[in-house]
Amino acid sequence: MVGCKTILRPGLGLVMGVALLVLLAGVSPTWAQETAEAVEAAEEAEAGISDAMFTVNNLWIMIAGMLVFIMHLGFATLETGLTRSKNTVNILFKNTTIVCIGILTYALIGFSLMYPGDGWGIGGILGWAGLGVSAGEEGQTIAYADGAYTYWSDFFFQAMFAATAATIVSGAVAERIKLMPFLAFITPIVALSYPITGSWQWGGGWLAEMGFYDFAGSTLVHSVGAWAALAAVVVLGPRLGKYAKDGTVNPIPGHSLPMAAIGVFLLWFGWFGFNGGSVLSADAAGVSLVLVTTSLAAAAGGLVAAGTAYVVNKNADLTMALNGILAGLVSITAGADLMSPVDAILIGAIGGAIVVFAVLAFDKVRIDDPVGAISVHGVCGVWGTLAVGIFGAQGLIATGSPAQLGFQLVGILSIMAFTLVVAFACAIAVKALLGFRVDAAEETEGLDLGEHEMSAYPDFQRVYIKSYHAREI
Amino acid sequence: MVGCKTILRPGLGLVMGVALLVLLAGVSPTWAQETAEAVEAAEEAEAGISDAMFTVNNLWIMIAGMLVFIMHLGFATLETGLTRSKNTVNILFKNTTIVCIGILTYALIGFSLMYPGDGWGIGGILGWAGLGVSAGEEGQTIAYADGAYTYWSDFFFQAMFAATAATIVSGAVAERIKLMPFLAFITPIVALSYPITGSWQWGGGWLAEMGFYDFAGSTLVHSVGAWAALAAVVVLGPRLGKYAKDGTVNPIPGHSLPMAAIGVFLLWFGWFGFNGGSVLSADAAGVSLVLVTTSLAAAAGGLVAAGTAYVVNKNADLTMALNGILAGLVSITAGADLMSPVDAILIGAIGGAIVVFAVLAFDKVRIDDPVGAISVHGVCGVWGTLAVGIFGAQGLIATGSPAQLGFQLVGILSIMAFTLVVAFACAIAVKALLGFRVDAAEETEGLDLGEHEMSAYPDFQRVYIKSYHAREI
Amino acid sequence: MVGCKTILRPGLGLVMGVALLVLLAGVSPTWAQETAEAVEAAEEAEAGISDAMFTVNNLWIMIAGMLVFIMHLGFATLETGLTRSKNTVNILFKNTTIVCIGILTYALIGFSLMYPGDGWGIGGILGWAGLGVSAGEEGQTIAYADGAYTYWSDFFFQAMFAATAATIVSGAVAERIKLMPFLAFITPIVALSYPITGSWQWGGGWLAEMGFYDFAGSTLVHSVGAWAALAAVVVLGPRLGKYAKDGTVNPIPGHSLPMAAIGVFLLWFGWFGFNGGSVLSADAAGVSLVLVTTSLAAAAGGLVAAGTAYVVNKNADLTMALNGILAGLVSITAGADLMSPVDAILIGAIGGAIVVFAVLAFDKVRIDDPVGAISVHGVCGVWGTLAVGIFGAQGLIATGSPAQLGFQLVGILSIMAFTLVVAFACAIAVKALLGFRVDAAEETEGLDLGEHEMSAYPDFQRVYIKSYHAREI
Amino acid sequence: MHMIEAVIKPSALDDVKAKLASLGILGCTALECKGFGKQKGHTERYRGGRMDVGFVPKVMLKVAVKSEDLDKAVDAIIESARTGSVGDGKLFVYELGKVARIRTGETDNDAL
Amino acid sequence: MHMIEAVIKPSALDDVKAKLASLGILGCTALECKGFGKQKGHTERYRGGRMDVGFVPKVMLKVAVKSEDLDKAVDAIIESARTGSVGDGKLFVYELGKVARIRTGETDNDAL
Amino acid sequence: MHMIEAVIKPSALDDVKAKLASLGILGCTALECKGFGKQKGHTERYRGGRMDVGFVPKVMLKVAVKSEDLDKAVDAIIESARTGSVGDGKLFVYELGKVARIRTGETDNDAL
Ligand SMILES: Nc1ncnc2c1ncn2[C@@H]1O[C@H](COP(=O)(O)OP(=O)(O)O)[C@@H](O)[C@H]1O
Ligand SMILES: Nc1ncnc2c1ncn2[C@@H]1O[C@H](COP(=O)(O)OP(=O)(O)O)[C@@H](O)[C@H]1O
Ligand SMILES: Nc1ncnc2c1ncn2[C@@H]1O[C@H](COP(=O)(O)OP(=O)(O)O)[C@@H](O)[C@H]1O
Repeated sequence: MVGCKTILRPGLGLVMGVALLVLLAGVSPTWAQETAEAVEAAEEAEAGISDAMFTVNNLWIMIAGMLVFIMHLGFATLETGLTRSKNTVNILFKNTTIVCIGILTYALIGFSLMYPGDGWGIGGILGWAGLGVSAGEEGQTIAYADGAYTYWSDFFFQAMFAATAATIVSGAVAERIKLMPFLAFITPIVALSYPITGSWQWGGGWLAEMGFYDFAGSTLVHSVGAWAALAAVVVLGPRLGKYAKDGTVNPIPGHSLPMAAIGVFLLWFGWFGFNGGSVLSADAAGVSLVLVTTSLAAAAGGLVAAGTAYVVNKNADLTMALNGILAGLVSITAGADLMSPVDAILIGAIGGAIVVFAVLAFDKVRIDDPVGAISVHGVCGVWGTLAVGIFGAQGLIATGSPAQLGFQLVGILSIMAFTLVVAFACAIAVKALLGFRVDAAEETEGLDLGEHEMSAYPDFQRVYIKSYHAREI
Repeated sequence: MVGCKTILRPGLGLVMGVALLVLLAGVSPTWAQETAEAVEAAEEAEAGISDAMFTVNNLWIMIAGMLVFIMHLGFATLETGLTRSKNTVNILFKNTTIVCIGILTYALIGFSLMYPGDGWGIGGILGWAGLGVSAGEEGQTIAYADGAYTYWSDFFFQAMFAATAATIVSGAVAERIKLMPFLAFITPIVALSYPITGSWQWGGGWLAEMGFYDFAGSTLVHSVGAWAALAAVVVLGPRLGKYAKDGTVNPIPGHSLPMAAIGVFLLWFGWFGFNGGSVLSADAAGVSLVLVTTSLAAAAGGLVAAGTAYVVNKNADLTMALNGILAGLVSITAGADLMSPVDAILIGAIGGAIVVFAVLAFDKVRIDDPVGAISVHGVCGVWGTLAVGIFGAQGLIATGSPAQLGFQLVGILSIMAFTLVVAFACAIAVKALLGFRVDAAEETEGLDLGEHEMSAYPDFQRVYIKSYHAREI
Repeated sequence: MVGCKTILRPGLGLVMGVALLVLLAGVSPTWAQETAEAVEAAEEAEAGISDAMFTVNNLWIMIAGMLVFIMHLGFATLETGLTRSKNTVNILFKNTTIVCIGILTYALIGFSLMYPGDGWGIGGILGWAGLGVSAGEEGQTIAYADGAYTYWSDFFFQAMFAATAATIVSGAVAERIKLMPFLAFITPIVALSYPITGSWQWGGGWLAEMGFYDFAGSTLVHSVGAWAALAAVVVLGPRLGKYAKDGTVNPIPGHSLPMAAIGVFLLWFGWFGFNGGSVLSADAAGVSLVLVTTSLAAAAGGLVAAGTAYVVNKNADLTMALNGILAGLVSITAGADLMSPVDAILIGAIGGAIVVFAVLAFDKVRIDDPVGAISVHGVCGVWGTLAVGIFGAQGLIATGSPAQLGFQLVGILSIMAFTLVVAFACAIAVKALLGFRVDAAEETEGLDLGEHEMSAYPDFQRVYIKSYHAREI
Repeated sequence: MHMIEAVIKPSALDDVKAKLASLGILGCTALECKGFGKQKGHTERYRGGRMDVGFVPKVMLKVAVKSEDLDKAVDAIIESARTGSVGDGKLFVYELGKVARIRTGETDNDAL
Repeated sequence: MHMIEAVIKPSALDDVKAKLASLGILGCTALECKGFGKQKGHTERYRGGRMDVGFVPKVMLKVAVKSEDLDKAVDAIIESARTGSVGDGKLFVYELGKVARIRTGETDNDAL
Repeated sequence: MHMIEAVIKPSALDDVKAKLASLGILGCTALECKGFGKQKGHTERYRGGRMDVGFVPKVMLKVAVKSEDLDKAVDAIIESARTGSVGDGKLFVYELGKVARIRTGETDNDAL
């Protein structure tokens, strides 16, 4: 998504050609006038062609933005499905308000921080294009992005990305975080931290200059969300009853697997816009390749994760198959435009295997992530970003040089470090000022009653007589 | 959405230019022929460019129509979620059949009534373009709408709008209206009333001539649905147990807040087509601005409604946040193409605040609207339409003149009056002929059993032991 | 979808024109150079125009592919909703993995088998274009499909179709088939059988040469799924308790009608891409007509099915209205591009009536299809394919000749025969090798526990005290 | 001490509870249940099939009372739960050997 | 009068009811319940975790009968609910101090 | 033989069962129920409205025991279910006239 190659220059020669006619024909006076007309005519043709291309390119960016928007519904349903029914109103409220906050803050300061243009304060590290959004004269014209999209489409597409990092966090901290403190924690992440790290690469900052590559945001979007989630989860601690004193891990099943499945299909659907739109034009070859690599990686991730879970955990675990699809998607995101179908399948498949072990590993170290967000977006985000240094044109295999791999590593670590520092700071500050976690009684009764005084499913008899060993307390 | 500015005229000068060449070069005989070829060539270029633009514009209108279609799923899920599980089959059946009826009647007579072209019977008030739909010779060509879309795309987009007004009613009358009478009531609204009032503005009728402005239908679509709902609700009366004798208001919680949230996200998603498509071309600057204003208004509406509800009702009410998003969307719809980002945020925010108070106010006067449809689509529809007279280029603030505000008021009131008259007439007639409301026993047992002999969730234990004070009976 | 007419040739004359100029002006030496420039200029204009068209066309094919993708979520939710909650994890797991398998196998061999190009082994019957997918030089360019789409878009769109046939089967065999055997059965169907029969028509095989017409796949996609389902269901037998010894048919209600409704709306939405994309370009007139016929047929199907069920079964059965919409969609699919609005309404309406009787008929002969897949996709698929021989330009009514009807019959029967043979062979083989059906105890307890050791809704009290007469055992 | 077990119409629950409260009987336990009796269940239809759902949703209310309160409690329930239409439900009285309040360990009458 | 409380397998409910009906015993009340006993529950797995779900879903059927009908009712239930496999359930008999039909106020045997 | 019917806090179920098991009492039946008593329910709000939800979710545990085990079983339950806070629940003891194991037809003490 970095930079933006020239999209088109049709009919340019047309003008030159006619211009030459003019030159050569200078001899005759009538000729001069005739050719003047011809030049004008040629210019109009050029303009018409560019305008058509501009309209198509811009249409795709707008549609891609809409597809990214629907990912927020995907996250909301996935996270709802993988948590308990007593915390459903809470997670829906969080994810709904986050999207609103994300869009508004991005309009206010995020877009400006992320795309400072030449407004770099600290060169390549921190920039500022001005408060709010406004298209200016050229922002609505073909001139803004060389015929790719308008200023408004640019903002629309980027704004839809912005809240993604936040919705990722929402799932990881679910079922125990207080509502207001959560919003207080997540707002600076979305409004400041995400756009700043984003500017390093997509804003043309130091990572972009160095040669780091992250096509659609395995690191810039997904890991950022995961690292913020990690910090919050560490400060927050695990859900009651998740890790028994005797060291056993008590699974806490989500309350609606159909909801979770809806979420993953919607996320896959939205990802077509997330990755496909990151081509930043409707370039036929470019976008269609990205859609293919994205789909193949998702499919491979889903199958491999299901298989791995079947071998390791001894059951055909739907939630792992679903996480695997997301793992494949996150993994291909950094290099979706560089990979061959075979590369894409490999990257997705490895991502699918990784996510299963990552989920188990985090439980081992008692990092309680109800939806597996840190595994999917963090671990697979790292893998996908590294994969750009291994597979594809710029990868170790093709080039034989580890240079790109090095760049990728620098990008991963710098963004991880920055995000973790900011997120821990926010989490600790919020905890000190407002408190971070609901009390045990509320957690047991559910956050829907505690934080919202509502029930998500008042018509259905809730089950209190749960399994014996895995105690819910 | 009124009128339709010229979309493009590229290469025109190309022809003229070459034409001039011909003139000037008349002297030589060979020249004549040469230039004849050149002219033809130039015309072909022009045609090619126009054709490309036509294809892009038309593609967007088609996609916008698809997005509007998905709003029907949004309404179905929202209304299902905000009502009780014993009435779920009924609301789904209503919303499913309404969409079918809406599309078919719009093909039969609606499109003709709404866009009479020059077939005005009573000038600007009632027109007729003929029974059914047919593209004719030029309907499939660039000539139909000056390169913006084909006759079929036009119908497709408009037909998807048509059923919207009806699905709005469905939610407001939920949980107590008889099935067949409901269909008997709503069909004339969709088939006659909606297109007639629509013709006054979008059909180029008297409101359009007067200077009324309603970009995508805050009044023409949303309020129309709300006024029809209001009439039906008044004739129908409140749900049993909603308003206790002692004057207290008993809330009747919906049975699935995730379903409601899915509905609102899908509506927001569909609204990109609803507003974006109303530009009636893929014009890059125009559509992208509309998507931005639409999103900002929705986000502001959601946040402000959540905040207002928190202050007024003392809880973080998810359903109010969801209603607020819709309020923001309805509010911006009338002027989505005229507003700046700041205007859009203000309009959405005010809409979000309004909806909370409107919901409370209707309960005060014992108008029982289970989903808040009248508040969201009616009250905010009025607000959004008025906002065009206040904000934006044509607004009081910019022009200093209340003229536009006056036009808006005339539009709002005339359409409200017409719709209320028709709707009350239909409601009263249907009530007299078929009866309107199910009996108390059926209402208590649920309409799913009474009207459909089905259960929506046969596998889940329904809760009969409900709260003590808020009695369901 | 067969063949692919020329999409555009703008500016061609422009070149000729200027070329002529060159000829005629050969006399003067300076002229030669001047005109050379002019020719080049003209060629650039032509290229620019073609490129714009190519980008639009390709964009639509990509978006259509995304819409087809969302149909898989539609099938997943529909089938989940129409089955019992104890088998929900199972159906979701099946439908999720099928999509993954379908995409991967299609990349590996399916696309190659279905579009052998000139790689026919057995002329028009079995072909092979080589293992895997690769765009080659021209695959990414305008040259690949005459400006309609890239190789990658082509694959993407077709791959999304591939899994459809499989997801259809999933619903019909639900609630009793073993997991692994199901995957073992369905994989060869998706990977081999579907692409081979597909090649007969869309690959330019013998059916295409004969004159068979199946625009978007009433037969090639939908019936194929239905026939495979039929074979599996026959080998599998009905669900326990569905058909009592005394001959009575015990209905086994699905557990979530909202889920089923979501599925049907998403399928309708996706069908816009399924049919609209099958135009294989963004041709304004072509695609917009298809969207209109598709919508009208769906609406007519839904209403007529609801009405028929009301008359025949004495209740307003939501599931029949939903099946009716699908029936209308399947019915119009074969001739969506050939029909007038009136034809479309008739075809959809007849489909809607057929599906109701088909569902009842299959129960009479004790073919247990929980979701009505064989009725919707098989019976209506046949009807829709025959309808091409009756209505529309090529139909009996217009031409007076039964020729087309004959071709349609040949196509229907040949594909039905081939698919049934393959499917029965696979089913019997799998049954012998792995077993096909879960044991009675597991079926009673539910496949979620038996096959997955999971519950889809652990928080909700499941109902065991079911109706008296219709026993679930 | 006795346990009154009343199977009533769900819609009667609030009135019964209110009535008992007016007698100073504040504690009780309710369960969702399904009743079979004279009152016929309903019919459901699904895709052409027909099911006679034999049961009727009811609420089972259990109230433990001191022996001296038994009669007035029983009368109160019968009175407040009666609509006169079939399906009003039944009331059963058990003798209790022991009652205890878990929180305090108090037993028998002290626990009520 | 006695109350028979039988905890049975859900799949046995229809047969038990039919059998009781054949004896002229048409009224009863059923509740969803969960049983713990010799019959082991099942195992569930979730994201690598393992839960031994101790309980087994059962149906609790309560049938009030006249004393003279007690034995045949008990035998009928045992007979029709028995599959011979572990988990068939248990049956408990309570003595009833009083029975009343709420609709009519009839008591004791008249209420059954 | 006696039937102990304990209405307890859902969160106490596991401890109570464990405690009973330690006494060799392995069988019991649990039901979801709603309690009304000193412990107040919660408040819910919805679109400006306010509901005082009177009931509290509880679990009803039924344990049939031999008479000689009654006291220790009762003590075990009270002990393991007690948190000391209001709402710990109540325990009721019924005398059983008959017990039978459906699978075998064994009766009374042999069935426990
Ligand atoms: N013999 C019985 N044992 C247990 N419960 C019974 C018995 N007879 C009736 N009931 C319960 O009482 C409810 C109402 O009884 P029913 O015969 O339908 O009407 P009515 O109470 O007016 O006689 C039934 O639904 C059932 O739950
Ligand atoms: N002591 C008991 N008290 C209450 N219910 C019991 C008791 N013992 C068993 N049950 C119920 O009986 C059911 C079946 O008992 P179980 O020991 O599993 O098999 P079986 O009935 O064949 O002995 C249990 O699931 C439980 O619901
Ligand atoms: N008289 C009663 N009859 C039946 N159940 C009762 C009775 N009194 C209390 N209960 C049950 O015991 C539960 C706890 O009683 P409560 O008064 O709330 O607290 P505590 O047990 O500490 O006194 C109640 O929720 C209810 O289910």
